[in-house]
Amino acid sequence: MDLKELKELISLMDDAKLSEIELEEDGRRIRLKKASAEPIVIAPIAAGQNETVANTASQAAASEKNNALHHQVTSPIVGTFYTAASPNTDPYIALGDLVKKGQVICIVEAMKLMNEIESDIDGRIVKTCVEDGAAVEYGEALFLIEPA
Amino acid sequence: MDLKELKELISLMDDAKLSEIELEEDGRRIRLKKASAEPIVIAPIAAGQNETVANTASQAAASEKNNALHHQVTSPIVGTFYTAASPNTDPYIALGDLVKKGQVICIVEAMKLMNEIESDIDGRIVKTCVEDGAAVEYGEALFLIEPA
Amino acid sequence: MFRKILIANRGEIAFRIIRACRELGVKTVAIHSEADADSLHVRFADESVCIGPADPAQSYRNIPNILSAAEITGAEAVHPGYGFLAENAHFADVCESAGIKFIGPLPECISMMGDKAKARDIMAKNGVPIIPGSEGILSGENEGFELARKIGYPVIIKAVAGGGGRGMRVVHEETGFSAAFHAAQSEAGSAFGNDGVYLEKFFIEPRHIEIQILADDKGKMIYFPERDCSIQRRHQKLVEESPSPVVDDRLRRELGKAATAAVTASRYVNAGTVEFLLDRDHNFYFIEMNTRIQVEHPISECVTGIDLVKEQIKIASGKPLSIKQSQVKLNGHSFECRVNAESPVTFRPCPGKITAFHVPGGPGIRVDSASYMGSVIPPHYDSLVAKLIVHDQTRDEAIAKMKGALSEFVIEGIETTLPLHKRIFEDPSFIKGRFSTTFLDHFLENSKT
Amino acid sequence: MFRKILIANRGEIAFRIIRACRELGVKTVAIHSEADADSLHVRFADESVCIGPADPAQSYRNIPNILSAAEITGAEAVHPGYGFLAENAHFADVCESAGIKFIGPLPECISMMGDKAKARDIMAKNGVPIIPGSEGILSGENEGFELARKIGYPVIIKAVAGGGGRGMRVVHEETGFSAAFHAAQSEAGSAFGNDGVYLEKFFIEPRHIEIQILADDKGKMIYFPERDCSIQRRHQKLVEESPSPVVDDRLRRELGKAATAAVTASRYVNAGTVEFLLDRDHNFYFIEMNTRIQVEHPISECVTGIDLVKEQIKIASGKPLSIKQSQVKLNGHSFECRVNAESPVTFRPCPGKITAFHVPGGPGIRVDSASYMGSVIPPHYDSLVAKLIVHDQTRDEAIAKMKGALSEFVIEGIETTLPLHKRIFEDPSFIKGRFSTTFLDHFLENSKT
Repeated sequence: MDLKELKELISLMDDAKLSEIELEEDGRRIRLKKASAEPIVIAPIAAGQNETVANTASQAAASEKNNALHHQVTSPIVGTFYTAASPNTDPYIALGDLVKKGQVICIVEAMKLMNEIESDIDGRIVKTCVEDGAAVEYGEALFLIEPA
Repeated sequence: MDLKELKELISLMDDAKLSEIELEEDGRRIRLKKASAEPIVIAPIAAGQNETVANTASQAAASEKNNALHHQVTSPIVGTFYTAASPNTDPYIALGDLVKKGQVICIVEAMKLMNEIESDIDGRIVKTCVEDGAAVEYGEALFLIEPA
Repeated sequence: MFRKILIANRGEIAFRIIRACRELGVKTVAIHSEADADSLHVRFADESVCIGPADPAQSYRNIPNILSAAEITGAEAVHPGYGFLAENAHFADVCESAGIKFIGPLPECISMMGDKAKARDIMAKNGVPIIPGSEGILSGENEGFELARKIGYPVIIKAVAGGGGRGMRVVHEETGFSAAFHAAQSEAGSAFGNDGVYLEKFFIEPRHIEIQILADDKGKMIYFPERDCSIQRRHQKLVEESPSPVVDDRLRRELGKAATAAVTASRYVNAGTVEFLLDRDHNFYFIEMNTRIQVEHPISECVTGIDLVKEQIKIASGKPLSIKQSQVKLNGHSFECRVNAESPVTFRPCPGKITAFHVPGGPGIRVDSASYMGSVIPPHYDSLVAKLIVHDQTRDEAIAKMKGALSEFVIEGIETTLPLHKRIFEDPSFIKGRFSTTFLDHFLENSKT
Repeated sequence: MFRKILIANRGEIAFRIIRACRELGVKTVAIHSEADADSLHVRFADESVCIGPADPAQSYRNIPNILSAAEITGAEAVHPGYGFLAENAHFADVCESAGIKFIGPLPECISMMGDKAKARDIMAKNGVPIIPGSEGILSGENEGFELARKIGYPVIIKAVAGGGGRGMRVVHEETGFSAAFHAAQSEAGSAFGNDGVYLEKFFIEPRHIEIQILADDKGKMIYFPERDCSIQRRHQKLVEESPSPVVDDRLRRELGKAATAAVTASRYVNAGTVEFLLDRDHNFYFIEMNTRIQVEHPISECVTGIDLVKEQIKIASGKPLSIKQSQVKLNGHSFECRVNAESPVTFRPCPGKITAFHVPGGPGIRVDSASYMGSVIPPHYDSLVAKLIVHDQTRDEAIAKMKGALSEFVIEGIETTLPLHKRIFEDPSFIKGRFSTTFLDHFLENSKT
């Protein structure tokens, strides 16, 4: 390895916004690190397992948050999500519907009580994030709404 | 790796705002690190305490290693350092003396045996790193010699 | 046995309960606030449910959301840990109404013990010694004077509406009584708009001694060797040990008898702790009963080999207590240090990210913690980072072990009480076992100078 | 008691000894190679001396440098740990000559036990059962045939110069003896240039059972409940437990009696282990005696509450053994998993830097390790990263505890045997306690398919 090679690596680092490069030739070890990347992953995270529906849902919800164009309506309580007031009635809303702020858009049942969840924005429903009858956590995304 | 190369590396570090460079020639290992990146702190190191003379000496020795201009004569054994063959004789050498490769420059006593330590280089004694009668570890610097 | 338990808590005690469930083959549901999504109790539970934002009032104390979480996950029982809802009779009550077993005593029992005056009354009626004093407000100086003569000096006069030392006077001799009484009364009047005062025996340098008990719902119970929790600051325990350096076998049996009477009187079920003040003459007096598992429970586990949390779950599931009193043997000596994320000098909480975390190990060392390198101590909850527990044959050996373990413990990124623990375990009076509940205040005062 | 001890070892055992010294108030000197300058045993000793380069022959086995280190630091005794110089009689001898106490048995005793034939001889003369077989080389087929008939089939014929299975034959019935004898003899002749063969009883699926002993220099001794170390691969133990799932109280006493006889016969002093083969009919036979502390000593500590390393130091300092046999009580069940830096499949060592390290905690969990996040497992020494030890009331509870602890243990950056341990603790035969020294080979074979 000569200095020229090293300089090339450094310019590579800058171009690619890397904070770290590690090479090893024979055992073929490479390690690149982005400047923005989270520093040092803490291992115990890899060890536990969480298998709930609720959890998977919340992870999905997290990824939805990246979709910054859409407004998220989240569950203010823990409970069971229903699209309609009862099995015999129509769902409050359908995909593509326009909704008004304050309009009831679903039910979350908790402790035998039906809690009406209202939209907190005017807009168009672009996604239902949870299936009818599924358990929802606090803060879990229920709908995505394209603001009017 | 010579001094010129080292200096170039150092200026390279400054220019490229690197906090770390690690090279290894044969196994070809490289490691570069940007200053901004979080250093991986190894904690337990901070916790222990070592209070020996021997240890302090070795830390001092380590810092001497930075003084790359001078050649280091290190102790090949563990024992007690003496500048002279016996309390009644003159020291083998004095500061500023010119020494030849193979010339006895001190004694390290171990297990009641007096081990003559020879210089492994021609040059001028610029520093005695250990006091007469002090304990020395394996690999501990005894003298710094300016190569002839 | 339950198939699934929801743990209505966070941090080390939630993790402790998960470990116990795992060993009993019981599935676990963790609840967590948004601030605790990366916590170990969440990662090691079989399931988890987010129940609210960081604010504990809206998450770990949010009864509807916690019960909903139990319902949607099908949990059959709830373990409340300590703090939060652990001594909330209403929570225990609605759990039972919802058909979910609350792992603890009955709601009535929690209520009763939560009312300190009522608890004191019941204990007195059942032969448990209580702190001598007036029954409620003193009618006047004379009543106080006579009572003080009866129970013996020193006594303390306290404002019924009081707090923070105002309207409070310690009286050491008869000659001082009158002046102190009127001073307390007028101070209480001006400070709280209520000049009612009452009187209690005052103890100089008492110890805080507590007895852990386990009782099943068939009327069987056992008590454990005492814990000495005198090392505390503003009623926050910092170091606990079992046994106490001043309690002998005879006193231990007497304490056990009193604890048994307290349990019988209150029809107590599950794990609980009866707290006593121990005076310099080794008389003891009931203070209160804690109707939950306690932070310092591991030292009792160490000296007896009994797993209190597993026993709690077994009892709640209806199993009879399988341990006899004769099987509760005191074996060795145990200490616990509560390592908090606090300045060891000002005790200001120091939440933040832990950048290095290395726990001590080897024989007789136990660490209960939900922390890890990279974990965050949030500002919303208590500041406990880890409990360091040691167990050895004798008190001296246990002290040596704790000193070594403290020197091995590395926590970086936040300030902790570790340096204070190290200093306490170097203190000659502490090492000799000569201390009282005033120890830490004096210790901190002295170390300032 | 000694004022200062030099620990002639590295890694977890050096750290273990430092912890014991610290609790006894004894100062410690760590020695280390250049590769181990950042090791925990160096950081937690009171002093440290670098004694050579990474190569163990020039450092941890370098007797002159180690003794010089003891001299310049004024250490009064040397603890050899296990491995390196622990069973080197010459080292023990020169230590004594230099006026430094060797913490272990006398050099003569180490020599005697190091000579397997001599050890076997002494045991036989003192009533310790040995594996039935020929005394040295068989004179011919007839001698072998008669002997095999006497001791009973199956038998094994082995080359005296042998190794690696060559010149070795297992014979299950008389009819096969002649052919096997000649095959072994000719194979031995061509493989080793020496056709001498000997004969021993062959055991199908034996267990490796060992008895820990402690003996002082006044003739007092105690033995411990057995350890079952049958889970091994190529004589490398991977999981150990105490007590054995197949040893009952009667057999335990018999094993203890045999171990006592072995200790008395060899005038053994300090901690040692007598290893036995246990056949399917629960007959046991002396294999060898280990004249040092063993890797698996913690499980004996857990089930008895006795600190073996502290006892070693006390005995070496001339103190009489303070524990009576009646005080050695079996309490609960303990397992140890040796977590090695090895591929859990190929067992290829995997030295390197540990990038994440999080140890399990809670009640009944002990971790002995000198590793930490950022530490390096050097390629020069053994691959032990950590010993994970659990202790609980019953074997089933201890298994549940180990499973939980294994799931909590995080080591990243290097491969370890953790995944293999997890699989062993899920295996139905292992869980039932049905295994022998052949278990792991079968287990690994089966898991390939």
